[in-house]
Amino acid sequence: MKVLYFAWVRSQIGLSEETVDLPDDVSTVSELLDWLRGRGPRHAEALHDTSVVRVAVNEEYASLDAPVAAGDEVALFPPVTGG
Amino acid sequence: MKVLYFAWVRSQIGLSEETVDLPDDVSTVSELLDWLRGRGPRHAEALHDTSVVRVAVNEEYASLDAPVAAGDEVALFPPVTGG
Amino acid sequence: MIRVQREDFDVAAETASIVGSDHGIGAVVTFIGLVRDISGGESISNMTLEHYPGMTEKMLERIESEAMSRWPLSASLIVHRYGHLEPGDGIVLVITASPHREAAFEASEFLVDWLKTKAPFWKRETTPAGAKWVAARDSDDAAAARWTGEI
Amino acid sequence: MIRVQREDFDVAAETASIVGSDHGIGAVVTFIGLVRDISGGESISNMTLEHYPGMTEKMLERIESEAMSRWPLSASLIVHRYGHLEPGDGIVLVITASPHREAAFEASEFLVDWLKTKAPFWKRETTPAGAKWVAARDSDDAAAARWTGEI
Repeated sequence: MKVLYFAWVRSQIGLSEETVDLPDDVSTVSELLDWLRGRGPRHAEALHDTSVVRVAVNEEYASLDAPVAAGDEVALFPPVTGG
Repeated sequence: MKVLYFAWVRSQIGLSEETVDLPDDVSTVSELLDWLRGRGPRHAEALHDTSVVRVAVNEEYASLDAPVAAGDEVALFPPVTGG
Repeated sequence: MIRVQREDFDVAAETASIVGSDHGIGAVVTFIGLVRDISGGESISNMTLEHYPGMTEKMLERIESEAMSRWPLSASLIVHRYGHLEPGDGIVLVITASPHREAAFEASEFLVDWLKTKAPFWKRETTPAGAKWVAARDSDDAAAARWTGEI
Repeated sequence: MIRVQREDFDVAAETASIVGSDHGIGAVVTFIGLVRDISGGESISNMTLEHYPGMTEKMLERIESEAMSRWPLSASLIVHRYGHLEPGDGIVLVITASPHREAAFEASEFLVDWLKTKAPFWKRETTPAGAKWVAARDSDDAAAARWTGEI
């Protein structure tokens, strides 16, 4: 799975993207976030408050209970501030 | 008094403006319209339906009961259609 | 700023002049009214826009002042043309600039609604059946009535 | 039509291209978002706009299609920039053209509200105290909530 980070999520984690091998028990966005937080203190810090993290799965906004699978592209980012 | 006509009020009367000497008993817009209708059939026809005639006295919108006096500039025209 | 003119307007130049070097402006809303080639189901080959010189400028200035007092605008511009116009020609240009978009949008709609119902302009359109004066639209009165209070 | 680009946009050229020779268009509303030199009380010397290539284009196309389906638009355009921007620079351009003004105004506000809350762009502003990511505004969410229904 490819995971992308944008804006301050990217700055805090220190990566703009990474490719991860999902364990079998990760099948939702919420479980993915739990698992990513375990990758290190910067991941844990950046992703600790899910109320300020938005999620897109394959370039579509997704909720915490949305399914994720190995071939997906998942992006994590703050609320948008364009326009 | 100078009386100006615009749009179809002007076309129907056949004048864009005229200078008139007001009789003493004409002191409101309504009385002025009555008096103007007496000036001829084209005036009568153009001004017969006051619901579609708008009035400005000295470049300000005015109602039928607004006062008019000898030195005023009065304009009569249809509802506006600009923009 | 307001202008009543026979000539066409240059939207880019007017916008640049309105914004100037004011970097507090975050939103610019521009409304351009154009002559259509169809009106009430009839085809239009050209039109003439008549106005009341003197009263027109007075009304536009007052409408603009009212908009500036109701919304926090950094700048605004109304340019209204008169005379002979053809389909595709610009009739009216309204520009509103503000720190935030809400004010710029609302003031623009307010100005255009008032122009349609209060500014002394009259359209005479040339159709295949001849030339005729355009009737006022009830929907324009309804739109203007959204903005409570006389000016 | 939508475009995501690093370069500045030319409002006059874009407007001319959107209107083209369609003489059924009576109203064109243009929204230009500009970089302000102040934000939340702090002075801004420049900003960087980051985006999510791929998803951005997909979202903009969907938002534009939704606007075209909700209002009788003759044409529309969204141009959104990314990268390094300075005060006074244009960030976003939205043009809506329609036979009548109501549709052009409403569609423009709809598009700008959705851009502010759904398009994956993030602003990083440089202030005297350093660079920082801009926080989302609750008022933008409230504005977008006016347009019922998800897209």
